[in-house]
Amino acid sequence: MFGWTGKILRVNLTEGTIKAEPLNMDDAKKYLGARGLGTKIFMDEVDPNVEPFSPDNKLIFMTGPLTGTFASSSGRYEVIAKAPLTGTIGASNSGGHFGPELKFAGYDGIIFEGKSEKPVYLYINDDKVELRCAEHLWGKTVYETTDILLKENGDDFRVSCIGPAGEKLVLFAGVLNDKHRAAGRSGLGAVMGSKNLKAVAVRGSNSIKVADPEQFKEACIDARAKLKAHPVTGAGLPTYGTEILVNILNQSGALPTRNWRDGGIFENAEDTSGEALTEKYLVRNKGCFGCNIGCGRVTRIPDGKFKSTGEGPEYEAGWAYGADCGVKDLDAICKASFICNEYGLDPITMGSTIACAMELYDKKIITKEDVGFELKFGDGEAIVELTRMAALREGFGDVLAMGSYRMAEKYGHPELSMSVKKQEMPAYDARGVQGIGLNYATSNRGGCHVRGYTISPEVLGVPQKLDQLVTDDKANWVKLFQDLTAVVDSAGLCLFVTFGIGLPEIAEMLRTATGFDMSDEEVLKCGERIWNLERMINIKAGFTKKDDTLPPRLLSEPLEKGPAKGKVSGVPVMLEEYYKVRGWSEDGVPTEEKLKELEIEL
Amino acid sequence: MSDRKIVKVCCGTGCLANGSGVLFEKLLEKSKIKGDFAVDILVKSTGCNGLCEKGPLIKIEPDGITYCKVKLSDIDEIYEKTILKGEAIERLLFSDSSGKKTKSHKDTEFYKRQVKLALRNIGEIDPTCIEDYIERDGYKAIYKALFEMTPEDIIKEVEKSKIRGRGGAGFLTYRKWMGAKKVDSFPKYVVCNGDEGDPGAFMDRSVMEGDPHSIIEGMIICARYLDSHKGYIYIRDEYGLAIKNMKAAIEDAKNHGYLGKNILGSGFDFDIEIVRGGGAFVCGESTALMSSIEGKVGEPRAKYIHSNEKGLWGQPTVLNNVETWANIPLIILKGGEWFAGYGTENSKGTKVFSLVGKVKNTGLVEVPMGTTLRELIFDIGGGIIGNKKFKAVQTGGPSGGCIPEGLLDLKVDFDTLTEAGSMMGSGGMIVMDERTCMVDVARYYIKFLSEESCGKCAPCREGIKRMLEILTDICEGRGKEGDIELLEEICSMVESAALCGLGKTAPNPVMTTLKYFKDEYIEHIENKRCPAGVCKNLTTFFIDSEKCVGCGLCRKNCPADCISGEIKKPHFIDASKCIKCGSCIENCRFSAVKVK
Amino acid sequence: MKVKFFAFFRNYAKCKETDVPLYNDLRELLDFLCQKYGKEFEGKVYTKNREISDEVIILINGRHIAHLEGINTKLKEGDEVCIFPVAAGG
Amino acid sequence: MIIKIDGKECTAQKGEYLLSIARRNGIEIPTLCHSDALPGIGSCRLCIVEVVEKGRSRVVTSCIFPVMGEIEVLTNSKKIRNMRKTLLMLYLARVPENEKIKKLAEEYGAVVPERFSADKSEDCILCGLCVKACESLGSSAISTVNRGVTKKVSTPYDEPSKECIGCGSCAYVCPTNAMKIKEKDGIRTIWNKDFKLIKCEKCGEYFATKEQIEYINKKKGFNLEDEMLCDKCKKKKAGERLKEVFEDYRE
Amino acid sequence: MSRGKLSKVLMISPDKCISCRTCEIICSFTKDKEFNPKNSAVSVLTYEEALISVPIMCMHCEDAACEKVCPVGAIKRVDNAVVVDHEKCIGCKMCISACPLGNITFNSKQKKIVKCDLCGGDPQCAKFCPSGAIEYKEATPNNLNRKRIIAEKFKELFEEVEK
Amino acid sequence: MIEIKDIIEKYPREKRYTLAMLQDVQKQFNYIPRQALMMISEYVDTPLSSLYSMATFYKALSLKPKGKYIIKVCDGTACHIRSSMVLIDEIYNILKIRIGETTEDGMFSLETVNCLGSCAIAPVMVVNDKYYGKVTPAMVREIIKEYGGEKNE
Repeated sequence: MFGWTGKILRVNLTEGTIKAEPLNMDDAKKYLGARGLGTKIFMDEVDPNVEPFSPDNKLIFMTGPLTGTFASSSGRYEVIAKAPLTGTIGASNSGGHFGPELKFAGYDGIIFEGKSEKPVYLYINDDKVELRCAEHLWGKTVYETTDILLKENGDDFRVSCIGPAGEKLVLFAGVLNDKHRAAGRSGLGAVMGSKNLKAVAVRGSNSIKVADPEQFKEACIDARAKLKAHPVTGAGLPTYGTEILVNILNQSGALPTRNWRDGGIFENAEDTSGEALTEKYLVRNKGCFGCNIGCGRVTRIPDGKFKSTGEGPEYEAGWAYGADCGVKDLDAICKASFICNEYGLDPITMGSTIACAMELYDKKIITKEDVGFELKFGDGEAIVELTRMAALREGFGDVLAMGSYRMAEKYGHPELSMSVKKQEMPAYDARGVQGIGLNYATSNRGGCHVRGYTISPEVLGVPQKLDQLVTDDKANWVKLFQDLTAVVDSAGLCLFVTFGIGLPEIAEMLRTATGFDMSDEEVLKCGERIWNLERMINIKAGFTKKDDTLPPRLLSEPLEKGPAKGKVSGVPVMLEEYYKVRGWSEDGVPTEEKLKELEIEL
Repeated sequence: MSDRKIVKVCCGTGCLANGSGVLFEKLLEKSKIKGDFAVDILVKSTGCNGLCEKGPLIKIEPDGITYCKVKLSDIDEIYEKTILKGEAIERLLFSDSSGKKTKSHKDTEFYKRQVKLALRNIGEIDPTCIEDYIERDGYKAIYKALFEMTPEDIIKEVEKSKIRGRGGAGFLTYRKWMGAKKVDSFPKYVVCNGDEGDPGAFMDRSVMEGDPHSIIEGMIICARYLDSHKGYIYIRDEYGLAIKNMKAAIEDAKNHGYLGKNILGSGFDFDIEIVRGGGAFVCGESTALMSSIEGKVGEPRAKYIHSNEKGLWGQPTVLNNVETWANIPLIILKGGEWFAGYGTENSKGTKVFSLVGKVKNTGLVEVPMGTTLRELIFDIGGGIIGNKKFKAVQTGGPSGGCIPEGLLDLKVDFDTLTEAGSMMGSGGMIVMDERTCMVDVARYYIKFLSEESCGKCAPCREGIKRMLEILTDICEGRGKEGDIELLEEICSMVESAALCGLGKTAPNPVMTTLKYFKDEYIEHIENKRCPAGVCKNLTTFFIDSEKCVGCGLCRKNCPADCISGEIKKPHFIDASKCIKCGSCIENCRFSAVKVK
Repeated sequence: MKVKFFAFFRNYAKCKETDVPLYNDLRELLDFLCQKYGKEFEGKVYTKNREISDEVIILINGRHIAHLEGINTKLKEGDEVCIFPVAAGG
Repeated sequence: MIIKIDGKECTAQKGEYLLSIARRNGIEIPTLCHSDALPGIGSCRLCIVEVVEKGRSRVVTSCIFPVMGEIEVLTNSKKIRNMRKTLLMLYLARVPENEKIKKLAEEYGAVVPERFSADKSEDCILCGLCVKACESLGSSAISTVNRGVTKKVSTPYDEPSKECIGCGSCAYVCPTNAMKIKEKDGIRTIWNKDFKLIKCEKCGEYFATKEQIEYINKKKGFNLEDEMLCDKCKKKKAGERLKEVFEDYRE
Repeated sequence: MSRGKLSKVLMISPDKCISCRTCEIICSFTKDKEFNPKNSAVSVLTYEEALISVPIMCMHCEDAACEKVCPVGAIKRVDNAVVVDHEKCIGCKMCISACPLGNITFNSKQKKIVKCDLCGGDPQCAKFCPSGAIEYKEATPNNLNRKRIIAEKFKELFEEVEK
Repeated sequence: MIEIKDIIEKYPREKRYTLAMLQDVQKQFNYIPRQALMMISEYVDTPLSSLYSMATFYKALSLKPKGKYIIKVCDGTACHIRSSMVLIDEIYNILKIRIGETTEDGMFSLETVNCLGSCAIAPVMVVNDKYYGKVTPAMVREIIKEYGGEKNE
């Protein structure tokens, strides 16, 4: 067995049983691992219409064949379940060291079924796998939980867990590992909470073997060299982290501001930029397992009432709490982001939901009575406090815990939720960057940038510069990026490697690691297969063409300033083309022929 | 000067077992009787004369009279008649197979065909008396070696003699010596291998017991050549008399200046120490023997670096067998060419054999190399006991093999025996007749080896274990189809893969019996029958009523009381009671007892 | 007109932004800046063939120069030129 | 000097052992009783190869065969393979359940005839490596006992040995994993002797026997008594120090 | 003995370490052709409160305790590295107990001592460290001095506690 | 009574004399007492295990006390083919001991040896140092009687 360990743990929380099952190698070859394989297992075992918090929903942790190897940035694993926030297939990806450790313990993944009567955590020490009582961990933050488990079991364990938000079924609670790394989106932490599963603590001492060690090493060295040499992965990210994007997007007029109301330019962007963060907060860089890039930030809020240390914020979190809430106080932004890690929340949804609440407040749809205090755009203290409240479902936090769509809907204004399929979009205005809008609209887990990050060509010119303001040919690019991303996620790599390397390098690492003879095209085909499988799950869950859209604001309110002045999103135009490019019906349903071509059996 | 009579009482182990010790005491007592006799009597105890079968032996010189099977009650008569009057007592004379009496043993067929070089003094001298040895040219060779010859001269003579080691492998002695000489590392050692362990061989014992000085002298010569100052004689602990006599000889030699510091004033020092073996056949293997001398377990080591280059304590060491050493003084004294005058093209000199088993004249014989087996067994040995049918002769001990009748005219030397699948070994020669089961013989040797293998290397240890398992099964009636092939497979692997000589040759007894007597194996396996009537489970004795004369001898000798019958009428064996000891068949003079 | 620097361009320029006289086109402006900020700056902005380097993003009034006339883009009073290293995140 | 192994030209020093020349040149020869640390034993005989010298072929034991001249070597000829097969058949008959031997036997197609009796719990092939390892430590707690087919490895009188320090080297060098070392509740049992294990003062992990530490102190002149830490905790301690050093250094 | 080899030293700069453990992965791979940080001779120790990670590996001490304690001479200095000859190792684990820094461990699965050997002069950890926290540098007076200062401080700290 | 110490100290403190020491001890005590093994180990500075190894390797040495009279029946080839094993059976009948055993009263031990070099007078039996040739089962009874055996009957 090369690349994969060949074993998957099946944990039935209702019964309290654990068994190791062999990995289905046919599936592994077709769906690679992590996101793809986890989704395939979900498809095979779970009804797409399952209620997310039902014991029948399954929570799947899955690594990829490259996870834990010398392939740069191979610290990834994916968490898969029916997502509470969106009702779509939920698949969220995280780095750090947990995923590799799971493989070193000898498992490609874990399938959690049912629901435990009492809080438990899963203990894995190579062959010793047990469900253990977690009552003493219940209510504890991610940091506390992690510290306790390390103390109990040894500091060479790696912990993936939920915080109070997950326990309280906050719809956008994340699963966090190594304290600061999150499978954040779509509320998978709440699924974990619904199962009374607090954490997974793992320690492994087995080896991961690859099929052709020498060739694999060569392939990795080649990829590493390219990553090192590339200005993005070799210089920009290591030096400034992801927050470096703030100024670029702002200057490009595509930094959504104040719940996307005030166009794409935030006047205080500089204060919240990567430059500012680096100058004032950065203590050191941090890399995930085997990462050649090291974009992670260990940050310290040096003084003031938010004085503390943590990691991040990443660009999306910084934007959600910053520009989107109109906040320029970087202390508050950092703090709110830290709290997301501590309590186990997705900061994009959290920040965006607060931004939405601020607009509701601004429009006087909600009042001080609803919130408990004034909620104006730009209020740094409010974002910190509301984050904590949402995590604990305290007061107005209980409303926020539903996410922006359900909240806005509650107050009769769902159009004010900047979300797709009820999941909040990230930090790139779809009016100023056309391609990303199509990606948001078609993303299988709702509003999301990392399903097809066309920002790279549209804004940054990597690998080539596309005009962000036009819609021509974007469907093709979106498809390509979506498929390639599915490959990267499923292989166990970090998406960021795609700034420096492409399909040929990734495919070569996959080939030499697994020993499977796959052409580059066949590898990419795996990505397309995964995408279509996810699409089919959503279709079965009742999603239709009408869900492939953006909030009305982006389709009808043109930007008022900046280079994209006057633009609205061209999604309706691009969508038709996209379905064609994908080989789907006009209604956005994969055709029989397409499914056959992709060898998808349902 | 009065007439001097020398009475030589054989006190070799064989004769001692037959009571020669008492005879000696008695004769000694008699000789001390002061009387008005014209004879001066000197009673000596000597080493083995070889003809152990006929012991105890007494020789009276100069009359040249030899008496066999002497009893204590015969002594007075011998004293009166032979010693004092010189008359031979007919009854005690040697009678050969035809019944012809011979006055002196030297006139017997047994002795006439022998050429005694290594055994030259044995039976003639008192081994505990150095003067006896000196009288017969003893220690003359070391005078030559020390004062007249250079080391080069010494090796030249040894080279000319072409003598090959008598221990078994037949390595050219001079090459061994030269190899040790070449290595510039001191000290060097000279070792005598007296760990004679082959069952059925006792040549070395008899030399050590009967002529210890010849060994010492041989070793001194080699030491002189090598410039070695220390020698070891490794003797089996079981050889009590040999140890005693060797010890005494070393002491005597020291007292006479032949050993120790500044030998005979030559300035050359050489000392010999006796090491008693601990009872392990494998210690006859040179490297194991050296380990044993070093005070370790006697496990062999690989010989890729020869022990003459790296032997005892890693130093150059010449190790030769007792018989080889005993020949060396002769070679120096009489010249290598003289020695090479005996023997065949590639095997020079003589060889001592212990001729035993189902042969009439058992004992030690020394013949020139090239003498045929037939001469040895039938002329010298007098043929098979009870005139039964010859079946095989086993040579070379557990490392050797069994040679069938068809090869009786084989001229015995190192190479021909090896060609026949056997080997010279140290000279054991065991004659087997039709009552010997060849499968049992193979099993016997493998059993022997299973006890004696050191157990260090796997082919030998495991191979022997499994061969024994198979052979035992065959002998006990559990032989299976495929056993022969399995034996052959194991044999061929062990032969090449074992670590030492013992292991490599361990399959020989199986291989040669398989080669020449496969029928017997098949008979055991397929028909569950032991044709020789040895393997008890596979044997049924019956009495041929046509041949039985009803003498009752079998009945009297049957330990199980399972034979019945009236005198002069055919007897019967009750098979249900028979313990298959075979005493009936051994005792029947009419070949009436048969194996079904 | 105004030139803004971002990320490590600030290290070369030792400032976040600067007012500069009007230049005809971008090339002239960059040549001026190279002269002003030295080799390191030049190395990041230009390739050996004095083409715009892959490692730099230049926006004029928020538009990437790739969609303008590249290095030959004409400049006018009041234009804002932003110079970024190629960077990404997300 | 150049010798040819399986057709490949290999440089060799005079007197070098054939096995190590082959290994250096990437030619694998199976062996069970070889350790570079210990004097060649040559007992397992699995490393036999054919050496052709002056047109004559012979079988030698490569682990202890010193190369003295320009020879040609065949490490895997049919003849050698056959011999190994028979040898492995014998090994397997001795230790029928041993994984290592089973694997090798399979490789060479060796099958044990039904007729052989066997002790299924036996794993020792009597190669003697353990004895040599123990000897090299200067403990010599174990030795071979008896000879021939009754040979075994044991402590004197099969009793717990005074000399044994419980280091487990014997088990380490054992090619067939025959040594049974038990570790339970801070007690290591080996060769019927119970050793109290030393607990790491930090993490509580048991990591060495008292006798091992005494051995180091006594035989090698160390003084390891201050703080008993396992390797991991020692490393942590060292890391802690380094951290402090660098914190200072940073400031 | 080549001078070139002698003139390089392994230097660590924890301030640069991003705790990605690339060194651990490549180390285990270099030794076993498999990925397993537990079998790595270098370990990254992370101190969260101090916001620092320390890559730690064998110091290749001048008068190495492991070398001294090995009963079979399986640990020897080769050029500037103290190296374990695995073929010679008999697994007595004395070196593990003797090393004061815990830089020798035992891989119980492979039954193998794990210890840094500087990869025969091309330490892979340094080669692939993405942040320059581990470097294999020319032994310039500057570098040596830095190393010496650190070593001395290190020793000081140790002695403080030992006494 | 000769003490172990006296036996050992006759020899220089060299490893090569260990076999000789062991043999002398064996001769004196009819076996090698544990204490002797330990004393020799100390005297020549050799591990106990290697002495134990020797003591079990060499047939002449025994770790168990042997009888006052040691009966050795030769099972060399010549003796074997002349039915030496019948003698063993007979000894069992008389003394009820098998090869390697000692009678309960400690008087007799029975061993076989692989050739005593007296093949010409096979089969051979030795009691302590006295040889008996061409032994028959009937003679066995007589011989044992000589040494005060056969009490059982």
